[in-house]
Amino acid sequence: MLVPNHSVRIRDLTLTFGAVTVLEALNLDIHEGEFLVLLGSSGCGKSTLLNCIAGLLEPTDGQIFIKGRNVTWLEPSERGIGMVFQSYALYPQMTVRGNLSFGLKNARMPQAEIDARIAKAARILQMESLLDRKPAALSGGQRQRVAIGRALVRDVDVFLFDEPLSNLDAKLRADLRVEIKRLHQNLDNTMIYVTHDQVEAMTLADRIAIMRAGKVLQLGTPDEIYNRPQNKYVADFIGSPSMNFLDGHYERGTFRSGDLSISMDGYKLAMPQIADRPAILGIRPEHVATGALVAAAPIHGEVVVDLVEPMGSDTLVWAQVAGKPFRIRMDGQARVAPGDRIPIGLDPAKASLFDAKTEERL
Amino acid sequence: MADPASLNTLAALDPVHGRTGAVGDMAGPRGRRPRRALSRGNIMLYGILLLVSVYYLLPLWVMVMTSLKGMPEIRVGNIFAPPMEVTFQPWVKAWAEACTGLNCDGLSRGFWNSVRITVPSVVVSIAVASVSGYALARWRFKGSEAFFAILLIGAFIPYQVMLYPIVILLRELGLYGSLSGLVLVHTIFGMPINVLLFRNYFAAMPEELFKAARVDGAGFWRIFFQIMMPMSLPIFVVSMIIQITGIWNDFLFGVVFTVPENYPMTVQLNNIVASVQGVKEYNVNMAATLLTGLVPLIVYFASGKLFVRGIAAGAVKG
Amino acid sequence: MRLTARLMGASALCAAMAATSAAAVELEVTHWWTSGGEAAAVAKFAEALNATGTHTWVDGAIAGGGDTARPIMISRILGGDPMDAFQFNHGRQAEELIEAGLMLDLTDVAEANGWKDLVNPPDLLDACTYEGRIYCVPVNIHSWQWMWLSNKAYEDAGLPVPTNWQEFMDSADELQAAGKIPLALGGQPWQSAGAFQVMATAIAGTDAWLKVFRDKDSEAVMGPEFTQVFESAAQAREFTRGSNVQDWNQATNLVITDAAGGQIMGDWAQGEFALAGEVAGTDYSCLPGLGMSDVISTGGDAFYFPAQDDPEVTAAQKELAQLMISPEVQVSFNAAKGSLPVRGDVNLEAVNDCTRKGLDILASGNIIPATEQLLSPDTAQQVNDLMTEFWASSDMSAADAQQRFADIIASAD
Amino acid sequence: MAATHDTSALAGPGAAPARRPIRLFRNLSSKIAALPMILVATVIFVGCTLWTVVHSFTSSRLLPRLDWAGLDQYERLWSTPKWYVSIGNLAVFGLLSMVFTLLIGFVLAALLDRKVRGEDVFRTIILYPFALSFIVTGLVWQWILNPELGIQAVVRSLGWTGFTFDPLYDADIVIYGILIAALWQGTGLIMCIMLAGLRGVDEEIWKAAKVDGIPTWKTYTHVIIPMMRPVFVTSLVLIASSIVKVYDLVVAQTGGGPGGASEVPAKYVMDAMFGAQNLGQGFAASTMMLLSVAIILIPWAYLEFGGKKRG
Repeated sequence: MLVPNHSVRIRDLTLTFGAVTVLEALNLDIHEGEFLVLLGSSGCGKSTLLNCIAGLLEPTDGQIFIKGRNVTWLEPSERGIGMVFQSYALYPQMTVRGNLSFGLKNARMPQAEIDARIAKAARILQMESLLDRKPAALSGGQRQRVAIGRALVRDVDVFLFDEPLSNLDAKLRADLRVEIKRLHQNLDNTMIYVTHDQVEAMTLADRIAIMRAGKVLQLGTPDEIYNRPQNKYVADFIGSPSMNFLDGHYERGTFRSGDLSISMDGYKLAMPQIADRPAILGIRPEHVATGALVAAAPIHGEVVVDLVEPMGSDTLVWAQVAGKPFRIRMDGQARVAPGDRIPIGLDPAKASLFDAKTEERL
Repeated sequence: MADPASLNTLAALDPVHGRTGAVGDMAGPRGRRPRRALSRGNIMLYGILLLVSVYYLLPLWVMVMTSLKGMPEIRVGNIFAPPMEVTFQPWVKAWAEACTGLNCDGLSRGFWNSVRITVPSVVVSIAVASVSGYALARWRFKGSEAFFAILLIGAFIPYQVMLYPIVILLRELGLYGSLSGLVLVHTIFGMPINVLLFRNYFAAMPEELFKAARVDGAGFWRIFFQIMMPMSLPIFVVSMIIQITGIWNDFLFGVVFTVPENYPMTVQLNNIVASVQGVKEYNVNMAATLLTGLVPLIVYFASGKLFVRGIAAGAVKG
Repeated sequence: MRLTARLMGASALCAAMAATSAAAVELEVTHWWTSGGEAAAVAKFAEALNATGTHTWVDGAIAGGGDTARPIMISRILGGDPMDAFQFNHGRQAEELIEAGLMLDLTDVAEANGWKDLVNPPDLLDACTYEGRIYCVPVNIHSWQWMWLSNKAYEDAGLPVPTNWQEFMDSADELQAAGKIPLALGGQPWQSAGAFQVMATAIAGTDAWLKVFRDKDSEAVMGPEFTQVFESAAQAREFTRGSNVQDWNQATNLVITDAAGGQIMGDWAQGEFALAGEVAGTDYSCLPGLGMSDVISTGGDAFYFPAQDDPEVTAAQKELAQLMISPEVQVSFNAAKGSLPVRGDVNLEAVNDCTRKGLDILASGNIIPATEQLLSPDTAQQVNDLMTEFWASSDMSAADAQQRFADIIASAD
Repeated sequence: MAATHDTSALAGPGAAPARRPIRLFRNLSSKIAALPMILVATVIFVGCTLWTVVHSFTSSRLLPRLDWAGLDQYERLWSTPKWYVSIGNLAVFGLLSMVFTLLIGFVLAALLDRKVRGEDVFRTIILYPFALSFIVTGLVWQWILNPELGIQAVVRSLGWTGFTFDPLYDADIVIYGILIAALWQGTGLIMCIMLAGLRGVDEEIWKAAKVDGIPTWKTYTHVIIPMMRPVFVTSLVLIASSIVKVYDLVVAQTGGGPGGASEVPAKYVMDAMFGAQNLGQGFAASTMMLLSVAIILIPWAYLEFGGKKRG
């Protein structure tokens, strides 16, 4: 019972170094043609997972399947994967052409075929003129393009990216990000992309796997991750500025924090029936209605502005709610000053409610 | 080369730089500013370096000067004075005439033997050490580090202690008395330091490069030969220098593991230097010493900056 | 040749070479005789062997003395690729090699040529004999009990040349005042130990000496005779100050160049005098037994022949052994070496003053064994260590040294 | 996403190994390549060491033999004055040579790192003695320090007749005479390593220190040296291994004299093995040397290589 629409399957993958567990019984299914981003802060195991998929690290336990084939103990080159590294990892003593052909030569491909593939990759990546240069003579962006080309020529099933844009400056990063996205659209290969940058994750991914301490906390589309974070960590991790959290209590459809009380009508509970319990309410700064939109929101209130951070496209306003800092994202043109009292509106449907103890979504 | 008089111009030419100057200069304002041509710090700096150079050059000076003097002048004159009458006779004698026992053909008979011993020993020992260092740095397996630790501790064993067991071992292997046996011995004793250097060097090379090559389907050997080696010239130079020096200067193994017609140059050197025929012929001794040291010295001078670069990568990171 | 042949890895070639050389064998001989007189002496052996027309002498000289050469010899033998002959002090050093069956049995050569009858004194051959078989050929007799004096040095100081140890000590102060080093002594440990035991034979007498060195009687060490030896040595060591040399022949050279008054050294020192063109009696004087007792020890050098597989090599080895002890070679070799021949039947008309004195004492039978026949190398080394420390520094008192010497003798094996 | 844990079914027929390969054959090329090193480490270093230790309990004389003698050799060793002199000398020589080699090596490197004109020349001058053997080094310095030929004679001939400098013939200071030669030969390499280490220090560190107004020397002692820990470790290993083995230099320079005042353990071992023909004694002495090296090194090696297992 081969499952053709699954490109990469990871089963109970565990990796330990001595007493340290880096990956813990991890399961993950990646669809054919999917762009999956592994997102997490450093040390969460995302690069380790990628290295395991690539075959550069040997798991302590568990198995990996690519296109239905158990590749757990195969050499990297036998897995049908291509990989792009943060530091480009171009062979300094070889020309661009040499870099591109190295893997093909190792696979004993006929020279004519190699030439054809290089020509094709060079065309796709618009680097025909660079083929006879050494990496030292290339700019950072060009180098990364060569690195992608190296995966491209091998005509692989799965592309692996290990923080490929981290070494580039902001402008170049944005350009190359678009290029990678376009590449994916054109090629339709499965791509697994490791990053700690949530913008890259949100913009590129079909689905995002948020990792922490060797586990996948949530796997979902960017929309799901953003709107329905499975737990407080994911909620906090995604979004900038990050989500506001209010500590309080959930009692029969109402969230209470101090003298604040918010009716949760319209909030879709993860489980139909839950008992009263301590809870945390999360509200994204951009989901707080201000100005003309307040009227449309189910819940209304008023806050005093502490601090204003104008950012051009929008304005971040700091206030206090239930005795804690509370961020509100307003329109860039909004004119507020510290001390102003402004009306706000909340929509429980856009909020997130977490169990205070488990920090899981309620 | 840098005599005090020229320091003035040298210092003026020196580009202004954040890291130059003595303690007093540190309080100065940031950024570029003209530097005093002959600062107190510079005089001290070059003064110390010149003094140090004297200490290091003194023995060489003594060796060269003495080797150019005749014995009568050595007996009366002081050893630091240049020769009043330059003679190359001691060099000729050391190279072609000095006797050891019955053989009066000086160092010349040992020179080619030394070459024949040194070349394969250096090649084999570096080949083995580089591959081992590469395996230790990039392809660790269970216990590999333990073996390496043992190897390092082995560097502390005086090798004369291991002479007899190794002799017995080589006898059992049937290699005793052959050139391959001697090469093997040099490979063994060159291993700790060279494996350490290569291991550190390869470990300091970018790991992603290695990973990329693996994804590209290159295995252990292909990565070594096509990716690692072309990038490792400095460390190969360092290792080569250390091995050439050690093997060229070796006396004990050269004499224990060969027969007289294949004795290396150091055996003749020992015989010239240690066998005193009444009066010690210091001039011949010094000429012989210099002649024997010439090969490693030339390798040093020729390798120049590569040595520091190689050391930088081989010894500093780890 | 051997090495290169192996390099090619062609055993066939080896065989071919052996075949063409037929009876002609290259004999590799290792020794540490590299100083002037010694090298000249070795050359006599080589010439004699090469003169046979069939065999060739391959010289394996290793300078630096026995300590440098010995590990090389033992390694070669242990490694199964021994040289064909090597120099060793006979006596107790080689016993183990014989026991292990690594040495060639020379008994048949010795019997065929009547070594037993011609080697004089006979204990030289005894030292080569192990369980009734003969394993080495003694080549010379060396005696330690000599003092060499520079006539010119004493002349320079306006002093008469001493005729015995007592006179030497009495005039040493004046000699020193004249800017000479009274007693030349090199820094190598065995020289200090040798000088001491020579003084012991002269001052303590043969009986006390034998009690200590032969019978290992530590009480004799503490006796009055040896107390006197130690006290005299303590005085003598002050007269060695200024002889900043290491090697024995450098110390001898101080006497030859008249920078030093005298040196206690074995008769091999005479080879250096001869090489420098000095004449016994006119340029230098010699005092056997330090002029106090006419006793000399009969140590010497011997050659051993490691057992080889090739019968042709074995034959050549035996030929060389017989050659070394043949009358002509004995004369020429010992003349160059400054030592005495091991056979009593050779004509020694041409010898000089000092050698004549030695021969006379030898003929009178007034001889003692050499220390290396009595002490194991291990004990000898301990004595060397003690003596070098004692002679080098005024810090160690005669009594302390005597006590430590007694301890060493008590534990000697 | 219903995870079917039926993994074996996922692997198609004829697909690559579903079973974990045998442990021994994984990473096989590496193991084969490392085989010479493994053999050297085990057979030569461990094997020969064991051989030595075993024979130290025998009364082997000229040839290694298994005549058991219990602890005799050790009792003898520890009642021999020369052994005490030897280890005392090694302690003094070792400590001084370690301190001075590091100090001189570092200071010279720091001086050369100050953008010195002609750095190549100075560096070559300081490094070249490393190309010469200890025997040559000992010989030359024996000569320069010889009171009749060398420095003392020259200074005296200049009129300072009372000048005395004869370290090789004065038992109290002879070890310093050897130190002078050892430093001459060995500091060059350490200087090079230190220089390489200094070159590895980020320029920004210097800028930061300068901005903070930290004096140069303080930047070295408080910032740079702590950053160069690996450099110092490598240097220490190199220096220490040559100190323990010091033998040729002493033989060439003093032969252990005057009066055995410059004896060192390695020479004690050689003298016992080849001079006294008492192999057992030599092996006992070298076992003691190995033991002390092991006591110092094994904890270090454990910390250095045992702790971090990340591959």
